[in-house]
Amino acid sequence: MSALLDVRGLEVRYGGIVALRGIDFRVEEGEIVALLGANGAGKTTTLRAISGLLPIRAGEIFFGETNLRKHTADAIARLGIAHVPEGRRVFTRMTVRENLELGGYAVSSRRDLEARIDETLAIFPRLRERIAQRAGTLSGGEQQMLAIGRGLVARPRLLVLDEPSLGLAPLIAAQIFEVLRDIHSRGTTIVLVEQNAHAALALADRGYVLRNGEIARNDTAANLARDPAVVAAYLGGE
Amino acid sequence: MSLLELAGVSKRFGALTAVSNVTLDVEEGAIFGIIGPNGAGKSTLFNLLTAIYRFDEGSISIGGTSIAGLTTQRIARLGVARTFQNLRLFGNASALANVMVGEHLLLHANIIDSLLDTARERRERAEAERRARELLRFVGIAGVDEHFARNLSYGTQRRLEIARALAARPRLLLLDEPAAGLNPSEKQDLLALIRAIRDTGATVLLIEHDMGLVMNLCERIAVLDYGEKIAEGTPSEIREHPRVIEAYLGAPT
Amino acid sequence: MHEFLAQLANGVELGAIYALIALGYTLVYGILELINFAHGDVYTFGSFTALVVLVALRAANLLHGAGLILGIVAALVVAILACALLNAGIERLAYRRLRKAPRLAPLITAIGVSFMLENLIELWQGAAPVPFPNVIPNPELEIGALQVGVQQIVVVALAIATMIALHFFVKRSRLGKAMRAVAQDRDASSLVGIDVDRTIAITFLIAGALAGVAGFVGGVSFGSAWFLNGFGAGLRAFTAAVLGGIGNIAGAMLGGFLIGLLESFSTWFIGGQWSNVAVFSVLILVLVFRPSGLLGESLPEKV
Amino acid sequence: MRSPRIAALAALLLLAAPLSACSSGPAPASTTIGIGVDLPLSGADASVGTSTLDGIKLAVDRANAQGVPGGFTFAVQALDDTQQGVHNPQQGASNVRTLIADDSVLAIIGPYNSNVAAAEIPITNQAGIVQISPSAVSDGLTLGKDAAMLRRANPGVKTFFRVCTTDSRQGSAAARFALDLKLKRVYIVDDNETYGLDLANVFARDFAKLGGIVLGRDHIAPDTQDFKALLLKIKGYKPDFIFFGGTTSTGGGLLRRQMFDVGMGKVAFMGGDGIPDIAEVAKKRADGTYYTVAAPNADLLPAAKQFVTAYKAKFGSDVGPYSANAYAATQVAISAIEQAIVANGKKMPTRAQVLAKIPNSAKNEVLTPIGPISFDKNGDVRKPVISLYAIRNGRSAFIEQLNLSE
Amino acid sequence: MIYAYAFVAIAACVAIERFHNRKAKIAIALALAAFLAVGPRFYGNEAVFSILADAAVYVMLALGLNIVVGFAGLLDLGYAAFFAIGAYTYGMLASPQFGLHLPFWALLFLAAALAALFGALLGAPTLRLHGDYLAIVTLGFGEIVPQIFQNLTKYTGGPNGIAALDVPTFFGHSFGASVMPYYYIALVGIALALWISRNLRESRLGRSWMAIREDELAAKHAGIDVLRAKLAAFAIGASFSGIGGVLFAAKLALVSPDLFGFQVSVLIVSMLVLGGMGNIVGVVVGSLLLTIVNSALLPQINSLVDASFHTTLDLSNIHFLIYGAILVGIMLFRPEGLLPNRERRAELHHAGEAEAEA
Repeated sequence: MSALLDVRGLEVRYGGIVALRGIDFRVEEGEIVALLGANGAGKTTTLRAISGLLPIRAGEIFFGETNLRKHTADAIARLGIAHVPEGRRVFTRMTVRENLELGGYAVSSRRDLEARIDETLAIFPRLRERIAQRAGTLSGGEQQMLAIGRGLVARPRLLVLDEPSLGLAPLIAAQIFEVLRDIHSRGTTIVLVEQNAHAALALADRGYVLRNGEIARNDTAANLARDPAVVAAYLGGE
Repeated sequence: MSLLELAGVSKRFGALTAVSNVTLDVEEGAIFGIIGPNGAGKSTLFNLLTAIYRFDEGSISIGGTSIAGLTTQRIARLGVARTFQNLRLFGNASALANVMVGEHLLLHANIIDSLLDTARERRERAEAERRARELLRFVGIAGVDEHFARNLSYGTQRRLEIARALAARPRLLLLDEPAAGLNPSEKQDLLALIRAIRDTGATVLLIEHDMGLVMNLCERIAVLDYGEKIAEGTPSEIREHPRVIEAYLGAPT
Repeated sequence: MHEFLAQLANGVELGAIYALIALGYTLVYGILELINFAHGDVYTFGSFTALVVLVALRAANLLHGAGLILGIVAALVVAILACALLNAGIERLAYRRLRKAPRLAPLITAIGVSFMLENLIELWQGAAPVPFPNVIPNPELEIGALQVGVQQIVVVALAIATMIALHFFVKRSRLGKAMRAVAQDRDASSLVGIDVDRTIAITFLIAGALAGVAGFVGGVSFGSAWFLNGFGAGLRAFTAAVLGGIGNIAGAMLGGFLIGLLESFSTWFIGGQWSNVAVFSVLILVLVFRPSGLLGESLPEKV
Repeated sequence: MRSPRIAALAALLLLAAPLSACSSGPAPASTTIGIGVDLPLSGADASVGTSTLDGIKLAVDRANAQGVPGGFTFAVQALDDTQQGVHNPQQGASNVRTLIADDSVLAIIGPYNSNVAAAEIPITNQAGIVQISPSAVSDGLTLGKDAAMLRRANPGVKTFFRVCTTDSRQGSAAARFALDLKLKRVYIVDDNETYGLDLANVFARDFAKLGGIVLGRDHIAPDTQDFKALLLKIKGYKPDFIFFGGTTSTGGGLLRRQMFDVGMGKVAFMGGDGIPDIAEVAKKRADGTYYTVAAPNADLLPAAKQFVTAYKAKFGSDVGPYSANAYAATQVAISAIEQAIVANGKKMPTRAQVLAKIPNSAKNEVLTPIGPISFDKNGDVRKPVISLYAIRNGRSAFIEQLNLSE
Repeated sequence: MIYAYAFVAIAACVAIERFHNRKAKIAIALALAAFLAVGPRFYGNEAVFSILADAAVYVMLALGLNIVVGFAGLLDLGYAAFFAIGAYTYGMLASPQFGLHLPFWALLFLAAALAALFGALLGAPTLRLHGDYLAIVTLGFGEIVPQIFQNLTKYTGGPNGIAALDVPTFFGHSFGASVMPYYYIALVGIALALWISRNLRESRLGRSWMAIREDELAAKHAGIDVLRAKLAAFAIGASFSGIGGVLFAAKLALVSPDLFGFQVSVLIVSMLVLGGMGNIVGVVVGSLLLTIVNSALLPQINSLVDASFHTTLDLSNIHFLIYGAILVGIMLFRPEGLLPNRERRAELHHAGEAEAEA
């Protein structure tokens, strides 16, 4: 079985500082994979390198058969990776509809685009109520829904999420995770960076733990959630 | 005796109430923690304390002085220093220079001194530099003095920011998620550092997500949710508090 | 009253030209945060291309009857295309490499490009002002107390039509949305599949096209083209863009018309030599009280 | 970090080294006499500057072709006094110093602008080198206390001459011409620059003195293209004509052109010797323009016709507004140098010897395309003649001329 | 000749920048100072030292603007206004214009004070503006000031300006018509300006500016009175320009409004950016280089090229093209300037990688 995403020896630097020192990981078609780790461990850097926002110093990233190294961020997006960045990064001065339309930027047929937007709005009924509002006026949770929805309009093969529950009230965060489960059940593969390790491991099939730019652990979600060291470091409590 | 008193403080952004009717007393010499979910209004509260935002209702006083209408730099003069959730160092300047900026209020050289490099300017500069090096040692990053702040590792930057805040010899130190992104051993060092800071006489108010650190360090903790204070007490009280578990800590797995 | 209306009409005409140029500044600023000092010279280039086409057509004796309309359209189209390509070329050669350079580097480059363009236009068309053919017949029409020339109506109509077209393009079209998206958040834009480089290039194309329209209507309105025209017009137009709130399309239009009216009325009331002083004094006053311009949004700093 | 810095150093070297080598290299052959020129050759004034320079080149070429006593040849050394595109007194002063530092330069033609001249006169005065301006018209350069102040380094010596007339002569003549033409009510506009403002001032004063009615005055701001606001205002005064102080490129051309846009096409337009080329900008709309020139009727002067023909043949373009003046100024300088060579036994003369040969009376007048030239004690043209021209059917037509007494 | 002097000066500056040994730096600086002071006895003429004196004035201006833009990070596009204020101070108070003949030396101080005052007056209401908005306000101010001088004909001589300004005296000795006194004064001026620039950079005020430039909010939290520090930068920067203006006016013995237009402000900003903003030595190199290009190379380019290559090529009509190409070329290949300061170099190094994981 070939991996949907195959990262080999990925190295990224900021100026003189090594942010990622040779990361290997794989995501199989249909999986949900969680990346865990402290702030600054390299999770976001990994996601940004995958989606082409950061130059790769060494290593390869394969998306199916395609080597992403030669592609720019927009081309990677068009290949079918939707990256929902940290902090949502919705286009605050545009309406919800416009944001969703931009999510389907690569879709040329107007009817197809409308169908996709409808489909996304079905997943997020809240967004339908706010369709003509400017994204900047939405609450944090609604913005997160919009950010994910914007990614979904592209009908990605791989959905990459960076801290989807960040700054959300627990109830809303739970809703988001519910939606992710739903999206996954419709066949989308997901890579997830999440501070709320409880929720992330509850959702994921497998998990990687990053520390100082390296993969420290790699196991099934269930095993990780049971591991006392992981619990101590990332799941809180004494 | 209370160093910091908040009474019925509210802050609204348009329709959103970010801080709602918060009352808080922080004793002189305490280490006081504020926790709560992201977006609960913790950072907004800090921003009200340093006049980045103006509060809409209530009153805030520091050492008995009301800060209503004061500017950020006036509040700094009252002895308030802070760090930021997303580090705000002077990236293109040496670590030493960063700390020396922190000493701004301790120095008296005026424009003329600065223009002409007078004896006072030189004396103060030498003194400031000495103190700055000392502080870098105090926070545990001696030896990085000449490095540019932006080139330092994340943990070092966190400490450098604390050193800069300490340089003003604050009575009240506000730390916004100081442990964010630190590994467990760095967190242990941080814990010791914050205690050492308190032992110099400063009062510490911190926002933190890391429960281990907060529970170990703080004498009292306030919990915010949706801008409201839902609980306040000792660490053990907070740990047991049903609303806190519901809103923030979550049911134990 | 009579003169008031006449001055008003003139101010609107002048403002329409400034607004068109201001839009180019504001589009580019919106997307790159770059004050494109060369933009005024692209406007000049537009005037000259239109002029050259008209002169050639007149020499070939093609400018009468239906040929006149076609000739005017041809001159306009050529000016638009030429300016669009020129502006995009400038971006490609002079600005793209500097996307990540210190902030002032592209500004100085823009100034350098402006000098080069002025000199190249001078080499092409000479250092003396060149008369712009009077192609549009200009009988005066009386509308109530208002006397306006046909030419004036054409200039204002063309400018406003262009602005409306731009408005719909930016608001509705796919590319327009991409432009707005890139202006707001380059990374997020590339994450939804927008080619940022291409979108920036297209923004320069459009800004250039607007300068082309401005060059044409400016030539018609002022009756001549001169290689240094871009400096003064560019300065006023840029002021207009800032006055309206830089990066804001409606603001640029509003600012343009305000500057035009201000120039017209300050000439009337306090004398032509004070018009620049008036324009810039108003600018300073407005910014002191509305630091983000008339329609600009001030976003609170995120801590 | 090392290599880019070295690269920068190398770049500087490359820029500086060859130039420093050549500029300090051997002086040109001693048989060459330099005619120094200081004019605005780039930027806003480039069009007048270059056509003025062409007049100088033509005169020098002709002198060389005719043969110079002592086997010398003349060479033009032209320096540009613009900085960042604007004529600049500081640059002018600097250029004049550079020219003076070159011993082979025996005379300087220029500058174009009066404020540049004000910065240069003290320097040429001190150096004792002949300087002839084709176009600097401000009164204070040669007349009165102001001029004396400019010559304070060397009060006894007058080195500055000009073949153009002064603002005051031209302005008063224009006032008289206007009344001759039965134009009584004037609105005066100027470009708010040295030449234009002074001309407008004198015109306003003398026109009122002679009984004309000055309805109002206005100045225009630099970089202005729209004059309709101003013209709409003027229209309300119903003037017989507009008098413009300035040049075609500082607004004269556009002002005239845009008069038609506001329905003032029938109103006359008048100016000084800054606008003879107005038809090039205003085209047919230039008709109805009157302008003055400080020279006798060119149609009656064979030298003028010859000059125009030769100029067109050499440069393939129309004569610029000050080309003839520049030609005349150069002729005068060359004539003085040639006389000095002869007086010096066909050897290279000194600058003082050249200065002594500058024509100062009817006896040693130099015949030029703008009439016979000799200078009075101030350095202004003796026997000035001011002619009035009108534009008709896009062409200049002589109307009348005024012989001003000394 | 002029190029020889400029070359030596620039080479010395580059050397100072490259050596890390403090003593070596000082030695080179002293050697350069000695060379510039004694050089005129052996080599050069009035024309050369006139241009060098002008260049020195521009170096002073650039050092002043460097305080505003390089140190405090405030983009000022109307700096020439203060230059004009300084020059007109001399023009109006030491000339026949009002019959006032105040001494040159006193006016140096008065002009510095007046320029500083106007700097503060402009700054007070506008320094709250951020980034390019401030740039445009200063640009507007830079447009207004010379036009006011041009329009107030009664007091300023209008477009003609004021000519025949007083010749300064030094203990009763008139400067006469020579440019040498100005050359030496300008050298001393540069030395002072360099000294003050260095003092400021190292001082409490200098650190405040650094903090404001890097992160205004964090600076406020350190107790820095941001508005006051910015006003100080504006005022001090302007006062350099005021002094430069007096020197300029006295040497030229003339002031006129066309000497102080927008193009001059742009020129000085270009000097900074080209040389390497914030870096004192870089600023000196940038301003020397551009002055030489503008005052010597371009005006004389025809005679130079003709003399060296024996052609009669006419290059005067492509001055702007050459000048523009120089600006664009340097920026494309060294966007951080010829001699960037440490900070700037670091910034460039990190450009595009700024968002390190938070």
